Amino acid sequence: MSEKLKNKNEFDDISDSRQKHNNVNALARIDKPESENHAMESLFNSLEKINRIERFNFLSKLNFKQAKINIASKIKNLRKETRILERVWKIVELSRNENRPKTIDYINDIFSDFVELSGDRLSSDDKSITAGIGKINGKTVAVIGHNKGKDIKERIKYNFGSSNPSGFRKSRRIMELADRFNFPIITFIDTPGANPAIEAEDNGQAGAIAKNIEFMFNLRVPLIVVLIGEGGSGGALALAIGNYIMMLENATYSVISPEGCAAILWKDQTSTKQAASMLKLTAKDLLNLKVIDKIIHEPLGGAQNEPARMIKIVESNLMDALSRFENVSGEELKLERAKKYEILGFYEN
Amino acid sequence: MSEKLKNKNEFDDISDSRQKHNNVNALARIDKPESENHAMESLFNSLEKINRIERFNFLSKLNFKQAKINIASKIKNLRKETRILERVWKIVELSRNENRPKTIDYINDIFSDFVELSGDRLSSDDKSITAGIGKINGKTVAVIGHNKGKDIKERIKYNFGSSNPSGFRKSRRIMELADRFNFPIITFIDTPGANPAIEAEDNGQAGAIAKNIEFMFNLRVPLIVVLIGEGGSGGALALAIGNYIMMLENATYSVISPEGCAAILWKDQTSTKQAASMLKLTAKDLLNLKVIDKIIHEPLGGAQNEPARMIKIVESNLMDALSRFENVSGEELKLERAKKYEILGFYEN
Amino acid sequence: MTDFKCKACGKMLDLDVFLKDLKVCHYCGYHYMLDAKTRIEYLVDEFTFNEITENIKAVDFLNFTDVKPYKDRITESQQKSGISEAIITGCAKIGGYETNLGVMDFMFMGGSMGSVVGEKIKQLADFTISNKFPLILVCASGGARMQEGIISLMQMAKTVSAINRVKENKIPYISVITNPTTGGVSASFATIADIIIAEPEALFCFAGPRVVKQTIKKELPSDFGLSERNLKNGQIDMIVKRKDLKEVITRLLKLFSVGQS
Amino acid sequence: MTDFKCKACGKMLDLDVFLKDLKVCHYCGYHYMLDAKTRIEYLVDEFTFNEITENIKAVDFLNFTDVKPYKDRITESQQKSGISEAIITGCAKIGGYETNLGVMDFMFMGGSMGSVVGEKIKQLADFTISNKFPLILVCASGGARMQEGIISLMQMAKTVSAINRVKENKIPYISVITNPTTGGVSASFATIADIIIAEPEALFCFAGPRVVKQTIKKELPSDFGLSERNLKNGQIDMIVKRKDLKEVITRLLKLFSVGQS
Ligand SMILES: [Zn+2]
Ligand SMILES: [Zn+2]
Repeated sequence: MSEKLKNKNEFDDISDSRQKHNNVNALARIDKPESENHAMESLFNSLEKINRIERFNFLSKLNFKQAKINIASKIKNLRKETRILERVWKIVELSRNENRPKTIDYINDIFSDFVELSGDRLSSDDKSITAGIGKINGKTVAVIGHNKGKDIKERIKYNFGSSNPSGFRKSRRIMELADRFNFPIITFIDTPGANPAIEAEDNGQAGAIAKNIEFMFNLRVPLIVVLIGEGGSGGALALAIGNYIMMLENATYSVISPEGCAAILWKDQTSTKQAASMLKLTAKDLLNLKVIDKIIHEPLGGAQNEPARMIKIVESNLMDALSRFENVSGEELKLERAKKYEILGFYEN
Repeated sequence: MSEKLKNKNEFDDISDSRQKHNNVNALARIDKPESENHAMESLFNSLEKINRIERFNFLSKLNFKQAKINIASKIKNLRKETRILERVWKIVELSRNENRPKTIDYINDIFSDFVELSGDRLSSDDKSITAGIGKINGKTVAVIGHNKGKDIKERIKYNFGSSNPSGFRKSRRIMELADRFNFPIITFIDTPGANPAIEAEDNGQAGAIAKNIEFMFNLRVPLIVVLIGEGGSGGALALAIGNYIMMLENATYSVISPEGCAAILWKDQTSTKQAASMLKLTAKDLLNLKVIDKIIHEPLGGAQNEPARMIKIVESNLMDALSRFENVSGEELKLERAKKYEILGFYEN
Repeated sequence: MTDFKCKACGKMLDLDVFLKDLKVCHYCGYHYMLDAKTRIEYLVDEFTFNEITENIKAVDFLNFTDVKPYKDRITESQQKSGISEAIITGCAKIGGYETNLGVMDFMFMGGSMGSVVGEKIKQLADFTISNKFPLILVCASGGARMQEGIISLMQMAKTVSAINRVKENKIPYISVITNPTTGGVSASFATIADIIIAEPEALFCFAGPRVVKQTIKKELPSDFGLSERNLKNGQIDMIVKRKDLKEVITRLLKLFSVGQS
Repeated sequence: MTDFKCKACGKMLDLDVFLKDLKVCHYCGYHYMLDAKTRIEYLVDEFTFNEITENIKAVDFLNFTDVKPYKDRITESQQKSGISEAIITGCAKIGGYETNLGVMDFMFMGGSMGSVVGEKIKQLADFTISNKFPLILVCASGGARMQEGIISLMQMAKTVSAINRVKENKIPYISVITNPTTGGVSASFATIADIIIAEPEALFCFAGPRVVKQTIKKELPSDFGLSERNLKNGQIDMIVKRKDLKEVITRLLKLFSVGQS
């Protein structure tokens, strides 16, 4: 049997191969030069080589000049690329910052009369997701969001925001309730991805995510999504089939974590920043790709610097978003949601 | 904590206190005189006493005559009662007979092109219930039934027909499929009751049964129920909210097993036969109470004597039952089902 | 000053304090059973409860006699409890919100569900559908009433059907689980609620601990079937202490009343 | 006569026998991966498959380059596999019944789902809704195609939405899980089927065994994610050997065609 397992392709692990960040970060910390520095170094070496040859050789000086221009341009591009990599990586780090406001902070400050509802009515209550009903602007809404926690104790309690099938099923149950009572639904996305564990698989992780997605396409109430931190793969998507999708300036949303992507495609943790940049996981990229509808700007330096203000900004954006759908029928909401997602994709025809 | 548990009332256990029959039967085999024999004995003793007094006393002979008539009548009644007890008990035993045709026998012989479908799509596949789709009379139907098995190996595999929440949830899933594709549903009931186990409770046994009942009330396809053996409490009801309910002559259907009832109300296993008689659990009683719609007669001596003929009889009854609903709309089916159950009950007003 | 010993923790309790604490132990927090009338008193706005269907009464239609005739059990229970059946239904205001309310009484034949409980819940459901106010059922039951045989089992179906119609009408339904809620009640109307609230340490299961223990022949975990375990197992929405119950229900009523369009 | 060694059991296999056995090991029953064209050949009635949307092709819209540009990976995969993308879609008869069929090909970039797979499934769903014939998808995939970034994640939503419309139209949808089906495909269209059939020992999970092992830092059970474990865990309807697959699907098509009104 293990023989057979060994035959599995590298792609086995594509899907959701981000791990708990602490592990990955530990790997990333290994002291190798970063690959872009490698490239930069070799360009400088080439330049130096040319200079050395020039000094002893008078032939085809013009050719060397062209080579030097090319190398200089390459250095410039590489510097630009490095700046991009660093900018994207900064966002990845900010999106994971422990001091950013978390789902529970938004819930506590934005929604009055909030009542938390628990349990999948099957066999568990997954603490990695908080769900309930509360009021915003005088109107009752259902609120569902991933929990991450601010310190290690909280993070363990919430399983680092990594949900089990039970969490997705609890969410579906609350969505069903909201749909029946015509409560709009607001979700806060902040997860490294669904929990990669034996028990999670045994309890049907894949099906739990798929059925959430299917269920959200059948909702006749507006679903507003706010990506507040990390939007990790299927675990994020399982709460995020929205009519209107907002994303904080320094949040990310990606099919795979940069660490997982680098491990699979580059087979190399030193390419994590490149992977992050390639994946186009920032709010700006996602707006360009029409995957999100709006970027919510953060206070200077990031949400963690002024949490209270951040929450106020999100609140006012939520009120705006909700008002957009006030007079839209359930049927229209459903059709528009389907259309929104079914047009996504780039291909030749 | 255990202090508190001790304070629970006797009624804690009413609900579903039948146990695996083998246990209870073992208890019942303890060699005490049966209570009706007790009563008979004391009546004969009284009669003997009167006779003795008569022989030595000439006063108020008429009074004695009346007393003797009363006692004779009581003896007659008691004999009749004993006959009833024995007749009912015979049915209880027949309903549990290992050699009666079982759900799987009916499925194999009645339905062509049967495909078994498995799993609750959550975390388990409960073997105590078989579910699938097949054809009868050229029409596709969904079939769901409790398994009991014919020998100890099979019985263990099927957990003695005692289902876990997973079995009820698998059934609900297949019912949902049937409803969507307009397949009538046929259920075969044969269970001592839902599985009384820690894990079953932890996985929401109560809710699983309740939600099945609720779901069946919303079906827009006909649901035909056949009680083929033991119809034990909530575990039976969880598959039995039918538009048409048929019951084999020697099947039983009861809120609690006679053993469980005797243990709780008489606090005494020797009253099991009395409990069985009091509970009105035979097909005849249930037809009188309008809980079932039809009695299916069995071959002489019981279904176990001629299994093949029994199955043929059930098949033709199923075809008749299905034809009753051929031109009934989904809405009507739903309304009639609700009405059928909501009128059940006896009370003063 | 009357003192008595808490049956849960053994500490001495002052009756006045105990009653002021809504029959919850001051020391260990054990929630003692409430009869239906006291529960209503604790839960609803003063003088707002109006009972309905109070005249529906049990009959011994099977001539059921165990060690005692069912007829006698009914009479005794009525005398002992001062109420006519194991549930009181009616309408009431809670925190200013109109509701339809049913409260079970464990003191009446163990809160067992027979024809009367079934019919009263059915009529309360009909009433709810006509007035559209939220439905609240406070559960306390040992299960189906065996003395009504199969008809008691059918009350599970009957009550679920009636409440299914309430749910189809998109009227909120809250169930409150109190100690104990088992058997036929747990496997019918108690578990199909939109919101399930449980009191602390309330037993809430299908098969009672005694049956399970007898069957599996092992000791049960000390929290078997209790609210705390049910919360962890995803079976209930929340555990609410008796002193907070009215406030939480009021909050839910507010949320549901604002939300509906 | 060409022999080769079974990679599962190590026994020597005769190629002719192996092909006659539909690429299943004669000794240990191991089901080898099939490319899409072979799968179609094994599954559909001869000469009945008509491909649709064969011209939809991938573009490198993100300029994604890891150790190799995505552009080059596409070209190489097309050349190596002889097909244009990781799924072939069309209509075909199976056992005489008309169907809409999509078959994934793991040889094409690990059966990964990008914009093209998403669009082809969407158009197959539209096609299905127009002709009302049952939809069958044979899955084989490592998950989402990372080289398309977030857009590959969105294909999970896109395919589920399209198939949701098929289901709303009450058209049967059968998914066939072959080794391996993981990640984004397992968590989208593969698991929302009316009937889920799996080949023996097929890996079918969300997080692949390597990721889980790395995360939990423990050995996995030997049947982790395999069909046999999934059947026990209630995730699939049945395990069907390759040689029986056509017959079982035909039976299901018969049942669904008779049943509909
Ligand atoms: Zn105490
Ligand atoms: Zn082999």
